[in-house]
Amino acid sequence: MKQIVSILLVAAIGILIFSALYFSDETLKFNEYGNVNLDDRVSEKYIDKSVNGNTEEIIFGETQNAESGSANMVTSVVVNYRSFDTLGEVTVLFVSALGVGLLLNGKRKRKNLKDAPNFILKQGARIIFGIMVVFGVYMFIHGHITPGGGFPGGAIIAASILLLYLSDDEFRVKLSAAKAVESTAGSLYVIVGLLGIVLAGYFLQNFLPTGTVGEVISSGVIPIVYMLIGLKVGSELSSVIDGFLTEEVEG
Amino acid sequence: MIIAGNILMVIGGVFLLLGGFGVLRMPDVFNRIQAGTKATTLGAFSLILGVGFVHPQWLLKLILIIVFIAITNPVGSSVLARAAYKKGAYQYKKEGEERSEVK
Amino acid sequence: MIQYFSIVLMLVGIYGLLSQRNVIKLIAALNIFEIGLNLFIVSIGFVKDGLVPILTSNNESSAMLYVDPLPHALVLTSIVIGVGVTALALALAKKMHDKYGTYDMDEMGGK
Amino acid sequence: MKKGISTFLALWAIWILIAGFNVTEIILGGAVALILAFIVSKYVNYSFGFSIVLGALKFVFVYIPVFIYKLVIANLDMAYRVLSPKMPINPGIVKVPTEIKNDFGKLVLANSITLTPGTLSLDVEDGHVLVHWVNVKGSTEEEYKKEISKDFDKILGGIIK
Amino acid sequence: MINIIVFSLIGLGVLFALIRLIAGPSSFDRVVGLDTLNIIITAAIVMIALVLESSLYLDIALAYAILSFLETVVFARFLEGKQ
Amino acid sequence: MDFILSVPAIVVGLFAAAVLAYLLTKANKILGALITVLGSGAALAAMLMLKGDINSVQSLGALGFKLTDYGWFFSVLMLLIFFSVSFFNLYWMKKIIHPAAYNFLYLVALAGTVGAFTAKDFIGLFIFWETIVWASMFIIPFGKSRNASVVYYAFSAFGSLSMLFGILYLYSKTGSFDIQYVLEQASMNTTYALVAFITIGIAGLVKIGVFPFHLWLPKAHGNAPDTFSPILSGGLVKAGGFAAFLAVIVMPSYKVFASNALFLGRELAMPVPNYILVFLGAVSIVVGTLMAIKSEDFKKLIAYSSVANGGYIIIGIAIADSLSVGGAFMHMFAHALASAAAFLSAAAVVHRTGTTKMSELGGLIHRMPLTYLVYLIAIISMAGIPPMSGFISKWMLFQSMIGKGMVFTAAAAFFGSIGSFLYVFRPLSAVFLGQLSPKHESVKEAPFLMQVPMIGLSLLTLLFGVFPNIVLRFISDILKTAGLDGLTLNGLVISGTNGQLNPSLVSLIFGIGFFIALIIFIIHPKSRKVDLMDTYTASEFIYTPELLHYSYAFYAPFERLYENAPSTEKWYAALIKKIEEAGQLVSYTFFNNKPRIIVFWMVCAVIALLWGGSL
Amino acid sequence: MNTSFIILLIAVPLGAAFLSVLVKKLGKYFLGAAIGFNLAASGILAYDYVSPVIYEIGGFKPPYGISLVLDEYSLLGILLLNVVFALIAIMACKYIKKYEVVLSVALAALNGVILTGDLFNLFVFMEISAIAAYILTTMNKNIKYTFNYLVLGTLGSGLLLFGIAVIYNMFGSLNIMDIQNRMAIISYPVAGALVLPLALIFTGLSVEAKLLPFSGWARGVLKDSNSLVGTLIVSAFSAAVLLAFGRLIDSLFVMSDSLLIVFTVVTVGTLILAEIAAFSKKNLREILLFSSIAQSGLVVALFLQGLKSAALLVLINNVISKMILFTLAAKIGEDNGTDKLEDLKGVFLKNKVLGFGFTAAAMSLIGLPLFFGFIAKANVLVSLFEANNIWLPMVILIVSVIEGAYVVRMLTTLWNTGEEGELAKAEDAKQYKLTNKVRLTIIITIAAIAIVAAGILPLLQMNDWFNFDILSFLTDGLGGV
Ligand code: NA
Ligand code: NA
Repeated sequence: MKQIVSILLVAAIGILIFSALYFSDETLKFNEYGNVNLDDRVSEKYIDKSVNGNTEEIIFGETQNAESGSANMVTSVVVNYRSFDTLGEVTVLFVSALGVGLLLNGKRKRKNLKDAPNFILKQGARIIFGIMVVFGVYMFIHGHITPGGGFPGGAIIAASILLLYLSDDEFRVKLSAAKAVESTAGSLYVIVGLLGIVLAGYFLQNFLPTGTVGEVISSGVIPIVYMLIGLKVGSELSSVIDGFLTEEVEG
Repeated sequence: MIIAGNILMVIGGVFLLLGGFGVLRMPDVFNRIQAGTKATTLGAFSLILGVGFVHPQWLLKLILIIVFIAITNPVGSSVLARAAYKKGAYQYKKEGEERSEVK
Repeated sequence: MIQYFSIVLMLVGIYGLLSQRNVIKLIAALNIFEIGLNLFIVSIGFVKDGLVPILTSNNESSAMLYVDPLPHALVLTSIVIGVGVTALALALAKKMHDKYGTYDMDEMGGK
Repeated sequence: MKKGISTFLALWAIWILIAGFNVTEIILGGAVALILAFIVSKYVNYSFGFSIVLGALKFVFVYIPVFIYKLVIANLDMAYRVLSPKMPINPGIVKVPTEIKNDFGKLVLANSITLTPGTLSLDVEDGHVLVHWVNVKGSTEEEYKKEISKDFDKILGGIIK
Repeated sequence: MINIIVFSLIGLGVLFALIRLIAGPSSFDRVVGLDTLNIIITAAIVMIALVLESSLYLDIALAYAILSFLETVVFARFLEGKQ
Repeated sequence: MDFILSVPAIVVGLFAAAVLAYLLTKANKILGALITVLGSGAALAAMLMLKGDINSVQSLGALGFKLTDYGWFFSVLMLLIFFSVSFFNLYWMKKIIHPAAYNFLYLVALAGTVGAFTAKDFIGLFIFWETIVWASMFIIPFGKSRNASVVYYAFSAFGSLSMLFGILYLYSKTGSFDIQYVLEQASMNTTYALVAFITIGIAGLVKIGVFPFHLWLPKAHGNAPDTFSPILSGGLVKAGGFAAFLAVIVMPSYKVFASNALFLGRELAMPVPNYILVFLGAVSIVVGTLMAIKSEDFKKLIAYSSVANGGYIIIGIAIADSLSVGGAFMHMFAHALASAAAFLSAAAVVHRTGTTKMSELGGLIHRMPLTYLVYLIAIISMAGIPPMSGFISKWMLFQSMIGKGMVFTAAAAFFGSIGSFLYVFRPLSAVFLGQLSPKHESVKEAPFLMQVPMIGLSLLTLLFGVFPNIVLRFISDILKTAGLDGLTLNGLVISGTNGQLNPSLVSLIFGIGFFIALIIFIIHPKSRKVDLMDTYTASEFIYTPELLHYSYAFYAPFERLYENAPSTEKWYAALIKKIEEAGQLVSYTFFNNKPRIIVFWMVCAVIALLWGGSL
Repeated sequence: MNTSFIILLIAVPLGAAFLSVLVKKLGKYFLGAAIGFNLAASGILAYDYVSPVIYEIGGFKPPYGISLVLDEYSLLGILLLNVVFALIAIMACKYIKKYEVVLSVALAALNGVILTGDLFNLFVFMEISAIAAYILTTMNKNIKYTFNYLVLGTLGSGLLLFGIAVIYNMFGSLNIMDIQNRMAIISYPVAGALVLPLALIFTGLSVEAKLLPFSGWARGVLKDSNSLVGTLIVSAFSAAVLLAFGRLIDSLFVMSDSLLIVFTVVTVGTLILAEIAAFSKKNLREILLFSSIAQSGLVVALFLQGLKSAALLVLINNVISKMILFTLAAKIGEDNGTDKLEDLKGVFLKNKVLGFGFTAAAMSLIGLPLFFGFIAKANVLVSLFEANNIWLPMVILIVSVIEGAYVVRMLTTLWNTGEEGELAKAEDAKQYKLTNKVRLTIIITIAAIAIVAAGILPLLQMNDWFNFDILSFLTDGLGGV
């Protein structure tokens, strides 16, 4: 009965959504998949890096001092045009991690699974860990020229920590160190924003030269911010992982 | 070079297919792992190397991926297989065969 | 197609929320809903024949046709928010399990 | 110290593999590897000495060819078994002894066993590798070892002390 | 042409692994299916890099390989520790 | 005109006195109570001195004050009541839970009353009107019931919010709050007039306690502190008459709605809306009378009698000719004095005995003869018997009803008068006559400062019963400014539609009759005294002697006649129960600890929004 | 005017939050500094306010970058929010320990919700504040209600984001003003196509704004909450969300007639049903939480009618009076182990000053004259009449009777002792506890005086207070300083 009601409701809401999106006879319509003209969207200027009036074509490896130096346009949006959202998103993770810490508080010890980690895993992890960490760092430092970025980079680092937790019953992150990294990185993000006010005029405004599009050393504050984000995300997720893989000590 | 690459890629594709098929066909968890791991590892090696023949400038990164797979794939399989073993997963036995199991 | 699928995923998530009473399953349902939503957002940024919005030595000019980078940025944010919420939800689930010894919301009693 | 340096070098090498071989990346990678080496050297197992050069050469030119050969054989074998309608298998789990003492060596051995014909390492416990074998032959540990790991054991023993 | 052949082969492999993932029967079987699926997909991403002539996908492939390995380990350890 | 002696000064002064009373009570309770006496007395004196300033306009910030003649009339009446009652405050300080707050709120209520009657603008009227409401709402629970305060507030809020609706509606249409101007404008547009009539009318009906809004009176009057019941019953309910007067006469709706509607083939004497008021008034008379007869509690009984008397007042205003409206005004005046006096005597009884339950009392005439006399005069006035002022007003109202040929209404009013004999006699006999309870053997007459206002009010009742034209002349002026004809007053004689009345002569005759009766009573041999509780039946000891008290279930046989009649009280109780059940249902349905339930509602709502929105 | 203060309202509390994790011991000082800074900054912004300012974050001009909008509306919002937040934090500081960071983040996010001019950024700030709220509510005894809140809140914000995505698809922008302009230049009607996104956005905001039936979480979370958490949610959070709701309704809600009707049904239904529910409740906090739900319904209903100023007056009145009421209710509940009305007879006998504050707030809540609530209520009614709306005033007034009844029941019970039919006597009062009184007394007294002053001064000073526009008052009144 419950199932039937649920299915009916879901069907009803599904029909309403589908008919509104795809079977509407209104003049103004939802643009169907792929059928988009970017000239009608603000994103056009993100691609051309022309928010502040640039009319030049942006060429990989050639254009210099564009308003956002990132070859990765998503990164341009994430760390330049909509960096404020990103600060917010960093805050979400920050406060969630804090909440997890508050909920699973108390003096804690490692929670061990029934069986000790397999020898093969334990030894394998000690090799894979290095690759993961380096790759994580690579990702957040190259966020402006590759598909990476602070969040995936940080997530990879946290994943490497998770691997250590799973492969070693003794392992624990030094929470105080994680907190310190997290806090410093977060504060520095805000400070980068404030430096924007002081050095360029607006909060989070880029105040470094943006260099040549496509080069490793380019894009102004982007690599710095992404590094901070990477460290912050990595340390936050690590402490979340610690929260779940440890248990309260009796008494 | 490119032809060699293409051949390697096709071979890789065949082994990946075989890996999938082995996982589907084998009768118990352990044999499935065996089939999956070996075939896919070789398949991936071959395919990635083939790509490296076509794009030599990517070679370093491709080697890293190969190394990574070479390490992780057997490790993953072992972890999974041991877990299955410890939890007493079903083991296929050839009809009529009796053998003392290691404890 | 992918867009229809994304909406269906959202609906599946809603169905889960409507029919489940297990805390973990509810969290899973929320996640399914979020995945569907994120997929939907990505799909509205897709431009037919558009390139990945990263300038490379092959796609070197901004004058080429790229897909909309904005939804990708939004989705990135949305995913991270989802991760944060999920972590918190799981911590709550753990705490609730410690307290009530069950993951079943109905067995936790109270009004 | 030795461990730190070897970790640094290993991380740097990984960086270069990922980021490519150009001046900026090498310098950047060096810096990153240096910082990371301080933090992660405790958790990784990249310790090697100067004999690494010889070892690496042996590893590349002796071990890897053997390994690839075995791997190909393994796959052909597996393909045969998978594709054959009768599925000629006789699976079981056996213990295989090993002389290798070094952790890294044991890992490579175990992985090698996994990737070679019909066998799958489950775990390594004091001097034994626990192996799932698709087609069990023989009945003693020495027989198992002869069938499964003798070649690797010998080669790896020569490379890794 | 080669691409089509390779992708067809890979596609079939994915299909088989997917069937195992869905069919089970035990949780271990599903994880085996998933693990196999993941490595085939990793290889597929490398193929995509080739087709799209973009090395960017190699990063994605590596990231995918990392996460899929971790996924297998997590599931395995979870199943192992389950009462 | 000087600010020192002006309406705003009185209002501000009363507010200041309220604060002062609060502070002084903290130091010394009696001192604080004394401020209520002095404050209300000074305000009364000031208001009397302002008689010459009628129609003057003053302002206090944005609040305008205009001293209309009817406003002055009401203000003086209220001040008189408050002043009289304030003497009792001196004795109640120890009995009240929050003495300082009581004194404060007492004067705030008074300030609100004066402000409401003298406001130039509707908004001022409303603000002061609500001030009265909240001041009283806080005082009532100092008595015996917190629930009474809630009931009081709910009814009052219904009335005053109805008024607010009208005021603001008319403001948005006319752009003004000026009472005179707005009502003029409203009288030129049937819709506006109807809104004004209904909204302000409802405010009046609720305040004066006309059926079906009468329920709060017995609740609030019956349970309020004993010193505040006379304020409510004698004073504040009359504000309802004020509102009704605004809606019917000042507007003037009887002209706007002038209709020749037919009812049972006869042309109606009044517009339909007025008829509705008359009908409600008539029902109130009947219901109030019947309920009063039934009441076991002395104070509730008087409260129900106020309901009945409210009915007379509303009928008088609704008929809207000069005799009826004049009668209504006179009735408000007479009833204010009488019911205040009655409640004060009740308060005096409580002060001495500690109870208002009639079954516990009896024979107090021997211990509190003066209180008895005050009560007697008050009930004679309330019952409309000469030579008290209540007789004059009822006579005028009857004249008007008969003149309009309103037979049924007159019948109801007549029933009310007969009924009032029944209910006023009951406390008279139960409390004062009969046997004195042994408990009350040592009871003394009310203290002197209590006697002062009681005697004062009684004398005024008598005075205006014998010489009503003193008041009626002023009332006549009010009627003239309101656009009605004046009353026909010649010397001591009042002219009605079909007869004349010389109250002084009537009084003289009654006085002689009373004197003869008194002589007979004195010379007639007394009956033997029996102890009240000397009741044994076949050697069974009686555990609940009060049930055998002769005043218990006094009119039981009569009450049985209407015990199954529909009860508004029950109806309201059922309504409240339904609302509470609905609330519980809302809380139970939408607020749940099961996620799937709350998600269910959310999904339902989204479906409703999408579906409804795309219709 | 230094426009940087606009962003600093968000950046400073955020920075304080990040820093306080580093130096845990200084957490409360960082929080205090952030609150103090925000008070000062919002004061300065108000003092210097001349005309609307659009702050371009990152230096990218709208609609391309994210912009913050400081106009009269958001200025009012930040003033209200920061003051209320500060007062609550001071009154309930004993619960702050361990939660300083969450509060700092909440402060930043709520300021962001009010200031942002970008749809997606609004979503982000809504999420942050919601997560902060989830964490705060884990202070309650029963965290399963927090889980409810989380599920519903996440689903709601998901639907909100869905709606935002559809809007972006249709108009290609996320900047609220830009979308408004893009809607305006389209020559054909847009209302029909907007039903889906608007319904989704409405739903998403309704969850946090506590409209029925989207507020299933609210009762569980609030009925046992302490004077920090509960008060924050019913006043500060409520204020920010409703202000954001109002801004969106004002600028984006181009509604078809039928959509307006369904929205109105939901909001007015919320008003009626929640007041009825409050009437049926016997516990202080439950009464107040339902009252809060009802007021939200009214505020949104007024926004939907286009009566921004009236809605804001109701909002301000509700926020301030709920702050006082809920703080005291929770405090009484905590100190005496129950907030059941019948068990708290005469609680104010020994706590007169607090009682006066409570009474003033309650009377303002029900809109009695001489209290600020009356100014609000009269303004609402006049605005509605001027919009030729008769039925909504009727509903509001009838509901006011119910509201008044339960408020008066609360007041008379808390002030007086005695059973029904017995004389109220001071001696009957039980010994009630109220700890931490000094700070509470000072703040509540000041707030209560403000309520009364704001109720009386307009009566004396202005002739058109019942018709005044609080937004232009802010420009003229404060801009002229
Ligand atoms: Na594998
Ligand atoms: Na793998």
